[in-house]
Amino acid sequence: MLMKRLKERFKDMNNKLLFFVLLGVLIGIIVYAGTVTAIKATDTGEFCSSCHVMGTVYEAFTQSPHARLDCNDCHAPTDNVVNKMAFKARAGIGHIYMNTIGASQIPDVLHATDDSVDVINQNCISCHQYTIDNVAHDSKGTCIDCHRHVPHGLGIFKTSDWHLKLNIDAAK
Amino acid sequence: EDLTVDETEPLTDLSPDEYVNTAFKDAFPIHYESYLRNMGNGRPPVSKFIPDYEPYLPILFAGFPFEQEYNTTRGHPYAVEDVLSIARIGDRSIGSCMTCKSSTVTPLLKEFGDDYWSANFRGDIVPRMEELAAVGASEELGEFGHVSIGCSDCHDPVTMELRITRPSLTHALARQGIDVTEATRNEMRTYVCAQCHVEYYFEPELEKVRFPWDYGTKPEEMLHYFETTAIEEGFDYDYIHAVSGAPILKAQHPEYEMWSYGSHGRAEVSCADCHMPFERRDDRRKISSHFWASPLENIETSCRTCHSDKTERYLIDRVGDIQERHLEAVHEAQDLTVEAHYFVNRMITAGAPDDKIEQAQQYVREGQWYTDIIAAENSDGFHNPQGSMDTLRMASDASNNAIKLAIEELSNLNVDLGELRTEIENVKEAVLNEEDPFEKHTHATNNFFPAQN
Amino acid sequence: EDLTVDETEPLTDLSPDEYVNTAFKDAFPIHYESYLRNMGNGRPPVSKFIPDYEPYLPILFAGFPFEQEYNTTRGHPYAVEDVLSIARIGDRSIGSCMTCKSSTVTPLLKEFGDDYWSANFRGDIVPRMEELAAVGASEELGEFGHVSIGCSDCHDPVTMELRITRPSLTHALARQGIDVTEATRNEMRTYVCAQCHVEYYFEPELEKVRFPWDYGTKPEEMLHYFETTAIEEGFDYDYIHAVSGAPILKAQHPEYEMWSYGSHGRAEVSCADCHMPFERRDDRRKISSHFWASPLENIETSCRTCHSDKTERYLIDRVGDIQERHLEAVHEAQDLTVEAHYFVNRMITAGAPDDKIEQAQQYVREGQWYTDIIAAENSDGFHNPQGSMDTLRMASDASNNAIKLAIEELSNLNVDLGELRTEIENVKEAVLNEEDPFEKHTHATNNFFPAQN
Ligand code: HEC
Ligand code: HEC
Ligand code: HEC
Ligand code: HEC
Ligand code: HEC
Ligand code: HEC
Ligand code: HEC
Ligand code: HEC
Ligand code: HEC
Ligand code: HEC
Ligand code: HEC
Ligand code: HEC
Ligand code: HEC
Ligand code: HEC
Ligand SMILES: [Ca+2]
Ligand SMILES: [Ca+2]
Repeated sequence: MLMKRLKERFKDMNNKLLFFVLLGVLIGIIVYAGTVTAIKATDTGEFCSSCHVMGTVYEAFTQSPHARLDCNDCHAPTDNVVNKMAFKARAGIGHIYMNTIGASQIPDVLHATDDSVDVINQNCISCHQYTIDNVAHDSKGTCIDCHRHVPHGLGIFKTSDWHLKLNIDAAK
Repeated sequence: EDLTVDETEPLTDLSPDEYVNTAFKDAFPIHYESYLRNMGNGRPPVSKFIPDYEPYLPILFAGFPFEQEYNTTRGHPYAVEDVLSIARIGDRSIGSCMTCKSSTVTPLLKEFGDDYWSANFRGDIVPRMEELAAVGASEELGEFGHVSIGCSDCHDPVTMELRITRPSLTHALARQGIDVTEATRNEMRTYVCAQCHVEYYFEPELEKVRFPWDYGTKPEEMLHYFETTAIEEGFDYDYIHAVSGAPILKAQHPEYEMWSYGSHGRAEVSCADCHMPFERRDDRRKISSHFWASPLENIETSCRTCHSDKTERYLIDRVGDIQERHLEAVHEAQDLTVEAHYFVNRMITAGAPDDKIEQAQQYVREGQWYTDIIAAENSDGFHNPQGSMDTLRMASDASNNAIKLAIEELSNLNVDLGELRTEIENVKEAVLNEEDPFEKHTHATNNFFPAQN
Repeated sequence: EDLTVDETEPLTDLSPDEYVNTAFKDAFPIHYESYLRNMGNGRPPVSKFIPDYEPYLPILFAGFPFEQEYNTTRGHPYAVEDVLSIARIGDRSIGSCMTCKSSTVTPLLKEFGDDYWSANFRGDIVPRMEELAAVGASEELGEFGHVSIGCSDCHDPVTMELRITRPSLTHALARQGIDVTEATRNEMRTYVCAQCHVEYYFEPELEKVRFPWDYGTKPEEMLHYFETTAIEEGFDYDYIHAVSGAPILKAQHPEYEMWSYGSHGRAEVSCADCHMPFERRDDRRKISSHFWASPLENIETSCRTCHSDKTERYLIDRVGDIQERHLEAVHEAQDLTVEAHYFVNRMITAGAPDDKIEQAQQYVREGQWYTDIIAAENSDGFHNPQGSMDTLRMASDASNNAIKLAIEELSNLNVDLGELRTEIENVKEAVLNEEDPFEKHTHATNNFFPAQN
C-alpha cells in the first residue's frame, strides 16, 4: 500500500526530499479528491500519528471515548468536500513543511489554532446535535470549555514511549 | 422544540407575571420533576448551635435575633416555610426578609413599590403572600413550595430566558459599573444565584436590601465599604453586641463574593456549572439539573465534566482536605473572637478609659466581621481556599488586637486576668452544655459579664 | 535500540564515579547546552535584606550567621561559588554545608565516610573539593560550574537513570516508610529535587543533614518533630535569638514539603513537569529543559501543557494574584514576629518571672518557625496557596500569644509600653536605613534592647 510505504519513508528520508515528495502526494490527493480511500486514509489516527510530534495526542486519543473516530472527523470541516479538501491541503502542507524544512520553528508544545478550534467545535455540534437540541449547551465559548479533556487531555502529557525511554536522538 | 434561552420568542403560554411554580409543570415536566428533588427527605432543619457544628455562635450573635435560631439549610422549596417559622422573625421584622425566599416577591414589589422593603413582615407582607399563594398549591411541594424560590425568580415565564428579578443585584452591579442586561449567558448562570447567595444589609432610609460591593467583593473591600460609604449613608451596624458592646456587622452567605476571586470564579466556572450540571432524565433527554445541592452528590456530571482526568475518589479527597483545614481555622478564629468579646466586657466593667474601650470594640467589630463572613460562607472554604484562609488570618489578627489592648488596660487596673479566663471558660461551658438551642444564648451574659446592649 | 531508563544497560562510556559536569558534554551536547543557560546573565546575587524584599530579616535572624548575608538565588552552576563566598560560612562551618552545592559530594562521601558531615568546611572539605575540581574546568561555566550541582547529582553517569545521591533523602523517606528504590519515574522527577529543596537540620551526633519528616511534611508536623523526636535525639534549636533569647529553629527552602500537600502535589504534578518542561533544541529534538528557573518564563511549554484551555496572560495573572495576597501576609507575619522578639527582650530586661519569659520564648519560637518556613519557601505561595496561608495564620497567632503574655507581665511591672513601642519603631528604622546589608544586623540590638545570646 502506498500509505504503508510512505510511512516507512517518513522515518528515514532526507527532510527536504521528504517535503517535496509529500507535497507531491498531497497535490495528488487533492487532484484525485474523488478517490474515497485516499481521503479516508489521510484522515485516520494511523496516518496522523506517523509524525512523531503527533504521538502524545494520538496516545490520548486512543484512550478517549472517541477512539473509534478518525482525527479528521474533528479536525477538518465536514460540511462539504470542497471545504474539507481545502482545509486539509492547507493544514497538511503546513504540517509537512514544519516537519521538514521548517522544523526549527515547530513549537515546543502544540496548540490548536483558532481556526482549528472553530472547525472542531462545528464538528462537535454536528455529531452531538441531538444532545444540544435537547438542552441549550452553548453557554461557554466552545464545547471544550467544559469538556476539557475531549479527547487529548486525559492527563496524558507525555507519550508512553517517552515514559519508557531516554531519547536517543537527544542523547546523541 | 428548541429550548434555546437566547431566542426571545415566546416559548410558553404562561402569563409574563406568572409566579407559581406548579404553573410551569405542564410545559416543563422533567424540570419540574428535577425541582421536586429539592424536597429531600422532608426532615426539618438542624440547629447550627450543636457541638458538632459551631457551638459558640450563640455568643458571637449575642444581642441579635440570630442568637435565637440559626439552622442548616434545606432545599429551595422550603425557603418560605423556614422563614415563616424561624424565631429570628419578630414583630418589627420587615418585608426585606421575604426578598430571597419567595417567588411572590416580584408581584409584591410591583404592588407595594418601594414600600415593600420596610413593610411589616407579619402584618403586611405575610398576609398578602398568603393570598398570592392561594392558587397552585400541591401536596408534593408542601404548604408553600409552590411560591417558594422558583422558576419565575430566575426565568422569564414566557421566553424562559434567565433574568434578574431582585433589584438589589442590578443596583449593586450598576454601582460597580456592570450593566446586567449586557451579561453573557455564562455570567447569567452565576448572576441568578447572586441575587440571594450574597452578603447584604438593609440601607436605613427605605430598608432596602443592599450589597456592599462598591469597592469590590473581598471581605476587606466590603468592610471598607461599611466603614466609609455605608456610614456616610447612615448605616453604622446591625447590632450592639451584648457581651462587648461593639457595633457589629452581621455577615451572611457570601457564596458569590468568595467565588468571585477564587480558583473557579477567576476561571469563569459558573455556579450552575457545578450546582446544575446537565442530567439525563426521562430516558434520553438532558436538562440542567434543578436540584440545588452539594455537587459532591453528582461528581460524575458536575466536577468530572471538566476534571475527567481525576477520579471521583480523588476529587472527594481534595475537597475534604481543603474543607478540613478550613474548618479547623474557622473554629480557632471563632474561639479567639469569643475571647475578645469577654475581654472587652471586662474592660467596661473594670472602668477602662472610654477611648480604649471604643478602640477595643472597633477591633472586635473587625475580628467578628472577618470570622463571620467566612463561617457564614456555605462551601466550607472550597469556593476559595486561599482567600478564605487569608480572611481567617485577618480575623485572628483583629481579635488578638482587641485582646492585647484589653490585657494592657486590665493590667493597669489590676484586674485578675486569671479569674477572667476562668469565667470565660465557665461561660463557654454553660453555652455548650445547655441542651436547648433556643436557650443557649441566655448563658452568654451573666453576673460576671453583664449585658452591654 | 531501546534506551529504557528502567533497564540498566550502559548508555555512556563514562566512569560510574564521574562527577565533572563537562565530562557529560560530548555524550549529551544539547543537554549540556541547556544546562549552560543556568549561567544566566552572570550578575552576582542580590541581598534579600533590601527594602523591596524582606527588610526585617536581619532582626529575625539576629544571633545566627543568616543575619550577615542572605541572597537571592542563581542558577545551579553557581552553587559552589556562592557557598564559598557567603559570609555565613565561618571557621567552624562543617562539611554538611557542601551537601547541596557540589557534584563532588558523592566522591567526598565515599572518601570521608561519616566523617564528611562534621569535617571542617574550610579546613578539610574545600581543599579536597578543589583538588577534585582540578580537572574539567571550562570557561563557560566559571571557576566552579563544572563541579557545581550537576549531572551526576541526579543521574547515574553510565545509564543516565535518575538516582538519589544524597543519603539524607533516602533516610528521611525510609523513616516515613517509603523505599526510594521503588519510586516510579514520575516520583523520581520530584525526588531528585527533594534532595536539596527541603527543610533540613544537622543532627547533633555526626552533624549529618537530616529532614524532619517523621510525622509528615506540613509545617505543624515538622514542628511537632522538632518538639519531640529531635529533642529526644539531642537537637534543641539552631540558635538563641539575640533579641528574645528564644531557642530558634531556622527554616529552609521547603519547596518539596509545601508542594507535597498543595494543589499540584496532590495531583502528582512533579517538579520537573513545571521546571523542566520539554524544549526543542537543535531542530526537532525534544529534551527535558535543564534550565531550572521560574516556569513563568516558559508558560507555553510548562503550564500550558496541562492548562491548554488557558491563555498565557490568564496564568500569569492567576499566579500574580496568589503571590500578591501571599506576600502581603508574609510581611504582616514578619512584622508581628519582630514585635514579639522585642516584647520578650523587654520582659527579660524588666525582670519578668523566669517561667513567663520561657513561656513567651516558646511562643516566639513557634511564631518564628511558622513565619520563616513560609518566607523561606521560594514560590511565594504558588506551590500551595491554602496551606501557606494557613501556616501564616498560625504564625500570627503564635507571635500574638507571645505579645499578649508580654503585655500582661510588663504591665504588672509598670513598664512603659508606649516607650517600648517607640523603641521598636526606632530599631526597625535603624535596620531599614542602614545602607550596608552586612551591617544591618548590628542595629537589631542596642542599649535599650541588649543582646540575649
Ligand atoms: C473528538 C474530537 C477529536 C478527535 C477525534 C481528535 N481531536 Fe485533536 N483536538 C480536538 C480538540 C477539541 C482540540 C483542542 C484542544 C484544546 O485547545 O485544548 C484538539 C487539539 C489537537 C492538537 C493540538 C494540541 C492541543 O492539545 O491543543 C493536535 C496536534 C491534535 N488535536 C491532533 C489530533 C490527532 C492526531 C488526532 C487523531 C489521532 C486527533 N487530534 C483526534 C478534538 C479532536
Ligand atoms: C508530516 C507530519 C505530520 C502529519 C502526517 C500530521 N501532522 Fe499535525 N502537525 C505536525 C507539525 C510539525 C505540527 C506543528 C506545526 C504547527 O503548529 O503548524 C502539527 C500541528 C498540528 C495541529 C495544531 C495546529 C493546528 O493546526 O491547530 C493539529 C490540530 C494537527 N497537527 C492535527 C493533525 C491531523 C488531524 C493530522 C492527520 C490528518 C495531522 N496533524 C498529521 C506534523 C504532522
Ligand atoms: C464524528 C462524530 C463525532 C464528533 C465530531 C464528536 N463526537 Fe463526541 N461522541 C461521538 C460518539 C459516537 C460518542 C459515543 C462514544 C461512545 O460512547 O463510545 C461520543 C461521545 C461523546 C461524549 C460522551 C463520552 C464522554 O466523554 O463521557 C462527549 C462528552 C462528547 N462526545 C463530546 C464531544 C465534543 C466536545 C466534541 C468536539 C470537540 C465531539 N464530541 C465531537 C461522536 C462524535
Ligand atoms: C456549561 C458546560 C458545558 C458546555 C459548554 C458543554 N457541555 Fe456537554 N455536557 C456538560 C455536562 C455537565 C454534561 C453531563 C456529563 C455527564 O452526563 O457525564 C455534558 C454531556 C455532554 C455529552 C454526553 C451526552 C450524553 O447524553 O451523555 C455530549 C455528547 C456533550 N455534552 C456534548 C457537548 C457539545 C457538542 C458541546 C458544545 C456545543 C457541549 N457539550 C458543551 C456540560 C457542558
Ligand atoms: C431567591 C433567592 C435564591 C436564589 C435565586 C437562589 N437561592 Fe439557593 N437558597 C436560598 C435560600 C433562602 C436557601 C435556604 C432555604 C432553606 O433552608 O429554607 C437556599 C439554599 C440553597 C442550597 C442548599 C440546599 C440544601 O439542601 O441545603 C444550595 C446548594 C443553593 N441554595 C444553591 C443555589 C444556586 C446554585 C443558585 C443559582 C442557580 C441558587 N441557590 C439561587 C435562596 C436562593
Ligand atoms: C440577599 C438575600 C437574603 C435576604 C435579604 C435574607 N436572606 Fe435568608 N437566606 C438567604 C440565603 C441565600 C439562604 C441560604 C444560605 C444560608 O443559610 O446561609 C438563607 C437562609 C435563610 C434561612 C434558613 C437557614 C437559617 O438561616 O436558619 C432562614 C430561616 C432565613 N434565611 C431567614 C431570613 C430572614 C429572617 C431574613 C431577614 C432578616 C432573611 N432571611 C433575609 C438569603 C437571604
Ligand atoms: C435558582 C435559579 C433557577 C430556578 C429557581 C429555576 N431555574 Fe430553570 N434554569 C436555571 C439556569 C441557571 C438554567 C441554565 C440556563 C442556561 O444555561 O442558559 C436553567 C435552565 C432551564 C431550562 C432550559 C433547559 C435546561 O435544562 O437547561 C428550563 C426549561 C428551565 N430552566 C425550567 C425551569 C422551571 C420549570 C423551573 C421551576 C420548576 C425553573 N427552571 C427554576 C436557573 C433556575
Ligand atoms: C467548582 C464547583 C463549584 C462552583 C463553581 C460553585 N460551587 Fe458551590 N459548592 C461546591 C462544593 C464542592 C461545595 C461543598 C459541598 C459540600 O461540602 O458537600 C459547594 C457548596 C455550596 C453551598 C452549600 C451547599 C450545602 O450543601 O450546604 C452553596 C449554597 C453554594 N455552594 C452556592 C454556590 C454559588 C451561589 C455559586 C456561584 C457564586 C457556587 N456555589 C459556585 C462547588 C461549586
Ligand atoms: C466548568 C469546568 C469546571 C467544573 C464543573 C469544575 N471545575 Fe474544578 N477547576 C476548573 C478550573 C478551570 C480550575 C483551575 C485550574 C485549571 O485551570 O485547570 C479548577 C480547579 C480545581 C481545583 C484546584 C483549585 C483549588 O481551589 O484547590 C480543585 C480541587 C477542583 N477544581 C475541584 C473541583 C470539584 C470538586 C468540582 C465539582 C464540585 C469542580 N472542580 C468542578 C474547572 C472546573
Ligand atoms: C544538589 C542540590 C540541589 C538539587 C538536586 C536541586 N537543586 Fe535547585 N538549587 C540548589 C541550590 C543550592 C540553589 C541556589 C544556587 C545559588 O544561588 O547559588 C538552587 C536554585 C534553584 C532554582 C533558582 C534558580 C535561579 O535562577 O534563581 C530553581 C528554580 C531550582 N533550584 C529548581 C530545582 C529543581 C526543579 C530541581 C530538581 C529537578 C532542583 N532544583 C534540584 C540545590 C539543588
Ligand atoms: C538540604 C540541602 C541544603 C543544605 C544542607 C544546605 N543548603 Fe544551601 N541551599 C540549598 C538550596 C535548595 C538553596 C536554594 C534555595 C534557597 O536559597 O532558598 C540553597 C541556597 C544557598 C545559598 C545561596 C542563597 C543564599 O542563601 O544566600 C547559599 C550561599 C547557601 N545555600 C549556603 C549554605 C550553607 C552555608 C549551608 C550550611 C550551613 C547550606 N547552604 C546548607 C540547599 C541546602
Ligand atoms: C537537578 C537534577 C538534574 C540534573 C543536575 C541534571 N539532570 Fe538530566 N534530567 C533530570 C530529570 C528530572 C530528567 C527527566 C528524566 C525523566 O523524566 O525520567 C532528566 C533527563 C535527562 C536526560 C534524558 C532525556 C531528556 O531530555 O529527558 C538526559 C540525557 C539528561 N537528563 C542529561 C543530563 C546532563 C548531561 C546533565 C548535566 C549537564 C544533567 N542531565 C543534569 C534531572 C537532572
Ligand atoms: C505546577 C507547577 C509547579 C510545580 C509542580 C512546582 N513548581 Fe516550583 N514554581 C512554580 C512557579 C509558578 C513558581 C514561581 C515562579 C515565579 O515567581 O516567578 C515556582 C517557584 C519555584 C522556585 C523559586 C524559583 C525562583 O525563580 O526563585 C523553586 C526553587 C521551585 N519552584 C522549586 C520547586 C520544586 C523543588 C518543586 C517540586 C517539589 C516544584 N518547584 C514544583 C511552579 C511549579
Ligand atoms: C502536569 C500537569 C500540570 C502542569 C504542568 C501545571 N498544572 Fe496547574 N494544575 C494541574 C492540576 C491537575 C490542577 C488541579 C486542578 C485539576 O485537577 O484540574 C492544577 C491547578 C492549577 C491552579 C488552581 C489551583 C491553585 O492552587 O490555585 C492554578 C492557578 C494552576 N494550576 C496554574 C498553573 C501554572 C501557572 C502552571 C505552570 C507554572 C501549572 N499550573 C502547571 C496540572 C498542571
Ligand atoms: Ca450583612
Ligand atoms: Ca532547618
